Amino acid sequence: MSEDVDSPRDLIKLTHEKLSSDDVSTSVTCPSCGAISMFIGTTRDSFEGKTVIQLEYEAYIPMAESEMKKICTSIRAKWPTVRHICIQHRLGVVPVTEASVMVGISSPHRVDSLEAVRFCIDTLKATVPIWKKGGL
Amino acid sequence: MSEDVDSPRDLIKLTHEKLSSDDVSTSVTCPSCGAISMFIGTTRDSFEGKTVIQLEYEAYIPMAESEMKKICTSIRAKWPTVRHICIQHRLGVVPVTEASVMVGISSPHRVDSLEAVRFCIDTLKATVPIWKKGGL
Amino acid sequence: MFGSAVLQAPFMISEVSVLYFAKGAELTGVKSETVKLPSELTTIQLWLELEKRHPKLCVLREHVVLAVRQEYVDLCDQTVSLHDGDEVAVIPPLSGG
Amino acid sequence: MFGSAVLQAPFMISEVSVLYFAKGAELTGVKSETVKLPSELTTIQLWLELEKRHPKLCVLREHVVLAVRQEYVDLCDQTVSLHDGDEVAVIPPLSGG
Repeated sequence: MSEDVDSPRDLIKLTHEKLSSDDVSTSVTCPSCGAISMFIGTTRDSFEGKTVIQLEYEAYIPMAESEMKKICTSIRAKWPTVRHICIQHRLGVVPVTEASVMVGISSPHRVDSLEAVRFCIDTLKATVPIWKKGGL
Repeated sequence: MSEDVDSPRDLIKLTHEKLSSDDVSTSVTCPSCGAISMFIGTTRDSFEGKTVIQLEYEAYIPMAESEMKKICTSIRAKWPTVRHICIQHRLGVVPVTEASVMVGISSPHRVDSLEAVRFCIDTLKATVPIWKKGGL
Repeated sequence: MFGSAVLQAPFMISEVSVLYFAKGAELTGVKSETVKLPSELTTIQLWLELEKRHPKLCVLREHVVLAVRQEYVDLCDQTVSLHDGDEVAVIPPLSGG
Repeated sequence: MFGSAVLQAPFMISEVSVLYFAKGAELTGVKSETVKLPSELTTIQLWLELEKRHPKLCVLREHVVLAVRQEYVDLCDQTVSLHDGDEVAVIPPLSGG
């Protein structure tokens, strides 16, 4: 495998297409890593007691991408052994049970990617300019 | 969706087939959950400084299954909101970059499934009778 | 050549793009607009200029932050410089993920 | 009818299946065997019976646990009862995952 293929990758995607967990896990797989941790956020059938059929997401796209890149930078500072990071967020309508967000992170050993995934999704929710339609 | 389909599932599998992250994430998806956390353990290209091409796993199958069920029971006691749990371990030869183990757990909110996945893989490594060939 | 002190003089005006998302777009009825604003002002003054154009935005006042050139700024006494073509965004509470 | 005290008398013998995995199977050269063992003994005695059959197993002594009827038992003074057909397994250090 060439050096380029195996050098650390920050893979960021905002898309109106359906997300795929196989795509995410494949994109962060690498020979030197024994661990891939993932988080998938899906549309729930209820929110604050109300029935939900689907959610609709919009983003401030260029800033969302740059905030996602900042998260990658923070992850690499905190967990230097992290190899590849993939963050995908779906935009537009996301029906119940389908994924709005997927995070996949690989590392040689499991603790780093497990901790980094949690940091990633917590930080994404706090800093990336994306909104569910109909909220405040 | 009928009650059966959506009642909590403990899905345990030991298999000689290749594992699929789509299968695992799909098997734990449910309408009342907004979070799926996953861990994938893959064969690394090195171990204690030595090059690795593949690993070979064997299990004490019935006991491995019963220990995995015990992990599910512990998870449900610690994180009562956890919905579905899927634990799969591959047996036989697992080449570099392919998955030996996959864990997927769904919950309404993300903290529970994130914590439960970490507990699950830590406990699996400590208690489930499975071995890499050539170890002590 | 003009030094930066001259460019940022108090009475200069810049023409910037203001972007509205989610509740902000609902309240203003627009997704974006071009606005003439003082080239140097505090972020709270910047917000009040936008509220003046769209009084309904006031319901967001306690919850909003702004982004200037795609970087967050809190509503406070911090001074920002605006240049022609800059992007200002009204950022209601985030709900991605 | 015999009470359980009679069934567990010290000189009774049970015929059990012993399973070996990983390093244990390497050292003994077998994956499983049928062994006659005292029906009641401590787990350390049980281990020493297996070591007597397969002296090479001694390298595992500091690292091994046993499983009796698919439940872990540490090597210690704990007494276990063995019945005909019971499954005993030698469990070297785990390395799954």
